[in-house]
Amino acid sequence: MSLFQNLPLPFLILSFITILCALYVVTSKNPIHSVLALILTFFSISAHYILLNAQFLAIVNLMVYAGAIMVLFLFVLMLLNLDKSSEPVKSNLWGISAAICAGLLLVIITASFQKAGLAVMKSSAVDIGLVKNLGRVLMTEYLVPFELTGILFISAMVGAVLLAKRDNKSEEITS
Amino acid sequence: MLGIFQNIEISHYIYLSCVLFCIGLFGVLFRRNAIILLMCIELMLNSVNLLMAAFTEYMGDQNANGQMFVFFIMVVAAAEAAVGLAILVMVYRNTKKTDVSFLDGLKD
Amino acid sequence: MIGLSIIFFSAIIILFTGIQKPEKKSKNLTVFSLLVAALFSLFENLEVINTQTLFAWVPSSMLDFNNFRLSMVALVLFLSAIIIGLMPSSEKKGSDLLGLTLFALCGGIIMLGSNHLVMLFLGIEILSIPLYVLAGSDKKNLFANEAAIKYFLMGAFSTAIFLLGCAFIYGGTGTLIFGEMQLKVGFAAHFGEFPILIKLGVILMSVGMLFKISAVPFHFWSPDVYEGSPNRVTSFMAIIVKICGFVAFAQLMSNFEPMHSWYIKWLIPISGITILLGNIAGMVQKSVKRTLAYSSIAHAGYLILFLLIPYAENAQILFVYSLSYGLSTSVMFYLIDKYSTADNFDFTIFKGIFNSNKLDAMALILAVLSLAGIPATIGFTAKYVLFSKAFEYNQWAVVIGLVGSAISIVYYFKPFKYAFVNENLLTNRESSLFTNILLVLAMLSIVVFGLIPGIIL
Amino acid sequence: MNTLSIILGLPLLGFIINGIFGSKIPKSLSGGIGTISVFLSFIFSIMALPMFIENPEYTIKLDLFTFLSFDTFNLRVAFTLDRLSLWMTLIVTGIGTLIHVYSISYMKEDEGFYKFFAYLNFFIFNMLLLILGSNFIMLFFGWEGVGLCSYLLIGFWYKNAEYGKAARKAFIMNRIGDLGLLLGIFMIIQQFGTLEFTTVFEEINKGTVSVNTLNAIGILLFIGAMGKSAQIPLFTWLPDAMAGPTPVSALIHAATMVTAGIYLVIRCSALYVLSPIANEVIIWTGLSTAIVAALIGLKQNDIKKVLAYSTVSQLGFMFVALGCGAYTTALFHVTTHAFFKALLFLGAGSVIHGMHHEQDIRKMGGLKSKMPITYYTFLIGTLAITGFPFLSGFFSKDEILTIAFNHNIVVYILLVGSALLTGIYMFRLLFVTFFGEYRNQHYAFDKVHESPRLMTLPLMILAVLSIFGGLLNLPHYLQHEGGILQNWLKPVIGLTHSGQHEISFNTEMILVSIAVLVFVTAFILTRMRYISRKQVPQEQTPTGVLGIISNKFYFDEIYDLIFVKPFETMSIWLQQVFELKIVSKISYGIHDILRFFGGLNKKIQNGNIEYYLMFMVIGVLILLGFNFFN
Repeated sequence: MSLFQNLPLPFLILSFITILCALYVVTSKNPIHSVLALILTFFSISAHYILLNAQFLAIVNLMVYAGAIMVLFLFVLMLLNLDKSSEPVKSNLWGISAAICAGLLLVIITASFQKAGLAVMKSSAVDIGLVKNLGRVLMTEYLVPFELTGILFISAMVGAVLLAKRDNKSEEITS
Repeated sequence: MLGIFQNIEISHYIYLSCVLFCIGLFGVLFRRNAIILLMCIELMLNSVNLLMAAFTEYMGDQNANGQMFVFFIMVVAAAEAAVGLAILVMVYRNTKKTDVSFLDGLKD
Repeated sequence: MIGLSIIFFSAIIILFTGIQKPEKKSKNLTVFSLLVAALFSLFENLEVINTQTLFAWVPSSMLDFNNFRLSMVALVLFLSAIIIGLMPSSEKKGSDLLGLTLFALCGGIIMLGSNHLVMLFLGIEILSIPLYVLAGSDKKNLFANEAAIKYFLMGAFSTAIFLLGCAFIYGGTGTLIFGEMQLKVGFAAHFGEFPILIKLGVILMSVGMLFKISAVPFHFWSPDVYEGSPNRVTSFMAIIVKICGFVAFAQLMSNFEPMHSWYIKWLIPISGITILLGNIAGMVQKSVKRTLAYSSIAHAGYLILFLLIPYAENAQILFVYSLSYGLSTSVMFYLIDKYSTADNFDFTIFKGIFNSNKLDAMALILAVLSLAGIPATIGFTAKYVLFSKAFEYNQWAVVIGLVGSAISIVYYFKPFKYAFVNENLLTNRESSLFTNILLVLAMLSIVVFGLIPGIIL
Repeated sequence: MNTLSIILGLPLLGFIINGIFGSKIPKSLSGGIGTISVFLSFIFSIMALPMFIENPEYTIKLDLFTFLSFDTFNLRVAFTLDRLSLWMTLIVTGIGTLIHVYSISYMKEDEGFYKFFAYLNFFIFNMLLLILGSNFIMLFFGWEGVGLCSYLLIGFWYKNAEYGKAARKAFIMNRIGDLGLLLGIFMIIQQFGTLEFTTVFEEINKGTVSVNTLNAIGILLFIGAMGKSAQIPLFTWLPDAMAGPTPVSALIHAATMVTAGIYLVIRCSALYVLSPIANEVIIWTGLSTAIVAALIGLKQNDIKKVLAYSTVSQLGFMFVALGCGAYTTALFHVTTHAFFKALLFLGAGSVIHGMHHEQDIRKMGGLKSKMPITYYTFLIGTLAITGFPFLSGFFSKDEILTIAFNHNIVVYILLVGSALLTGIYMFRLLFVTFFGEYRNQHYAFDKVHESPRLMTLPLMILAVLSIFGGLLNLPHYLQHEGGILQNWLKPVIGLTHSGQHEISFNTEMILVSIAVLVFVTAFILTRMRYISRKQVPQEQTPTGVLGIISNKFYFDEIYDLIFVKPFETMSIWLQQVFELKIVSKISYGIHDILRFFGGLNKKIQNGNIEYYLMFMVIGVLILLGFNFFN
């Protein structure tokens, strides 16, 4: 296949692992396995970041996604004590149609690129992704969104507490 | 970086990201467990992150706009995950289920 | 900008002073701060006060509140004051819900002022995340739970699609700043064919925005979520999210104006289907709240017609339309909240309203007439200016809009069947004087701007 | 603060206060607010007077905002106070104040007291809107508003079905006229591209518009005036409109509303001067109205109906003057007529009040001794309208007759006949009501009482005005430099008819003598019949020509036959065949189809989020596919 010609092996292997792990995430019956597979996916994506000269991003990705978010997922899974029996299996027809939809989307997007082709500019700068550069940009140009994330976090925090907190008064569940 | 990686074109990263995105999308359509759905959405977000980082690298954007965007996507994903899981816990408490197709009380 | 600051700080104050306490007192503070913020935004707009030195540290490439945006901010703040002021304060819930509402409003304002994709994205999320929580704030109500989870999952999904679009746009134009993006697109327009990355990006980003304003086929969440959420949240979603979402969408699309003839080719069908589906599905509903949800879907269709008009020319009309839609819808939700019971949202809740409460009956009549676009109300003014302007660009879209308006009368006039029945209506509560003043204010605006459109046009 | 906004705003304020808080405040307060708001408006108009006297060209403008704007066509909410509108404003607010004062006492017992005053104030506001508007659209707003208020006021005692019918009749008749006015306005827009008075009249004066167009516009506008000023064939509503409370009749149907048509023609004098055919139409319509209404008036037995037909007849006189181009004279007659007709109506109201709501003159008689003030003021009013020398009516009517003589001898002779009839029916009314013996068995004579001071005071003021009103525009044989009104209006109405100056002093003296002779004849004839022979109007309806007259020439019946019946038949057919068989089938069909699609949507909106997500993805696919295949 011409698509893979001249491609370095590490990239191919890395991409292969990424896609495989991602597929395992969506197909695994056991939610715990899904979470673990997702963490693996994130690791491989971090490796891609390093290939792309985004070294700091790679570390942050590991810390935030693999370290924080996925742990949160695991925690909730264990809290709710979910295992493979908890999810009813869907009919084949549904699976096929879902696959067709996703496949069509992939085909349409890739086909559009095949049709158009892309002008590629190679980067010569290597220090873009270092913390020095990122910090400068974050504290100058992106200062406003950086501060506004405060609003996001405080509302997410308050909201999460509000919803997940167990009320003392036992109320009737209404429907 | 290493010389051999010079051969990788931007289109490869686009394809890779699109494949990851579509896998995530397939998961969203296919699975019924709300937590897995949420994980699939995280996967979709990550594929976008990868694409952003790739564009930054290939355009040589000195301000690293794409990588900045990735930071904010991560921030939002974390907040979203927290709120989403809180909603899930709440629903689970009331229904003992995390199956999305089970909740269909609201309809025409 | 000053409005944003006021709202943010008052949200913090309300959150920390009122947590776990009944929200009665915080409600007055909230409405007051909203009105103050609206006034300040208005002053800022009219250049009575100068805030440029105060906010000099904000790069205009991130947040830029120009005149039109400031007037929209003032409008949104004013409408929020009406929404929150009209709705009763809950006895059980703490005032953290009000705080969250204000945080969401911050997101809306950020969307209105955003000049950068990151900012727009943050705005959308700051608006959405508190709303996911608010939709499910009635924790022991299964419908509210369902609404929250539906809204959350579909919202997060649409966010992912939106972000993919952003990535493509970034790849295609090399920038995230609105003005520069427009330059790049205009540059590309000289070469005839637009890069595929930009086209894909525009479509995917539009999907994300169309989801927020609930246009077909991304509208599925809205009837269900509107029905399940608490009334105040529904009202907020139907008005603020829609207005902010659409204005942000219009500002985003203004960057791709060189591709105008391309994107209206698929936006017109979306608009037409949205109008028809919203109105036809609204016709067969039994619940008032659901009917209003479909009505708001139809209004999303009318809103998309604005994109036919070049951005520079539609600002004022957009303002009038938002004002009209916001006023009428907020009055309708107030009445629904006042007269519905937990398990009854039928049209029969208005039975005998004319006999028992003349003010509310007048409000109902005015709001319904305005939503249906009957002359002498602001709704007519708004629809008239929109349709007459859009007609210059595409006749068929406007014809569909008119057909939709005609269909909509069927369900808008349903309350009239019950309103004049000679029967006494039992309300579950009395309105306070303050609420009634706000109501009269809204009613007056509906009539005055309808009779004398010259004031706002 | 602009004077104009105060003059306009006060009655509106009164309306709003009475409308919103009226039910909560005591009657005296709401009556007071209503009266004082109009009175202050009157005072402010008077205060504006000196500036207008000093400078003939003086105008006050108030330009509020744009009502609507299309490409080059702007509709502004703007008002202008010039000499003509100031004169009208003074009449409206002045007479309006007196009637408000009178109403406080007259409506004392009514439970809708505050509503009545709110309507009255709103009426005054609309009338001012009509007079002060600086373009046709503002005039039209006032015009419609006045129509609406008259509907509300005529049907004020809406519990009586007959009254409600009268109100509806007034409204519908007015609407027919309004259609003409509206068409005229459309034609003006089409022809001139603007509705501002000044611009339109400037264009006309340039002489670029053809005479035919002007005639057409003139006739269309006159149709509007016909409706509002009750001319044949649109006059039958006015007598029926007497169903309203008597002060309403005085205000609406004597002093102000019916003069709207006259005002319109005077305002458009620049147009009418150049359209001869329209003028002829106006003259002959006015003339026939004057005669027919006077004839009908002869045989009426309801005290208010007689006065109503008298109003219609007098309006006919005014239109004859307008048709002859004597705008000043018409306005002069409007003024004096406002004085004595308001006086007569209020006097009639006083009689009705004293007789405890008895309106039939056959059941009255001999009231002179019991109600002296009412009697004397009513007498003055009668003398003024019948043309007793040197009272106000004498001058104004004589001027009209002179102008008619100058225009066409036939018109003159017919008008003199009509004036004779006026004398006869007015004296008949006076004699039957106040002289002779008391004839009502159901209501003891002793119970008849004079009205309270609040009601007699306006009567006395109006009586004084009726006596001296003629001073406002003395004929030139008494005042050589021309009357006050004539000089007053010169800057507003450029081309005034100069007819009076063409005839010699001797001819004029002969005309005056004829007028006096007419008065004397009418007086003697009526006196012989009702005082000397003590005749009383018959109970049974007469036959022959008199029968036709007492049945109002069968106007109502003819209208019923020509318009109402065919429409009824047609509407029944439409309802039963067209509507039920065709229209409803189609509309139900469409409705069913739409409901079917709505039902389909129910299948999609099934509450399951998986389906929703799937549909969303399909939507994205379609959008992307569209892009891919294009």
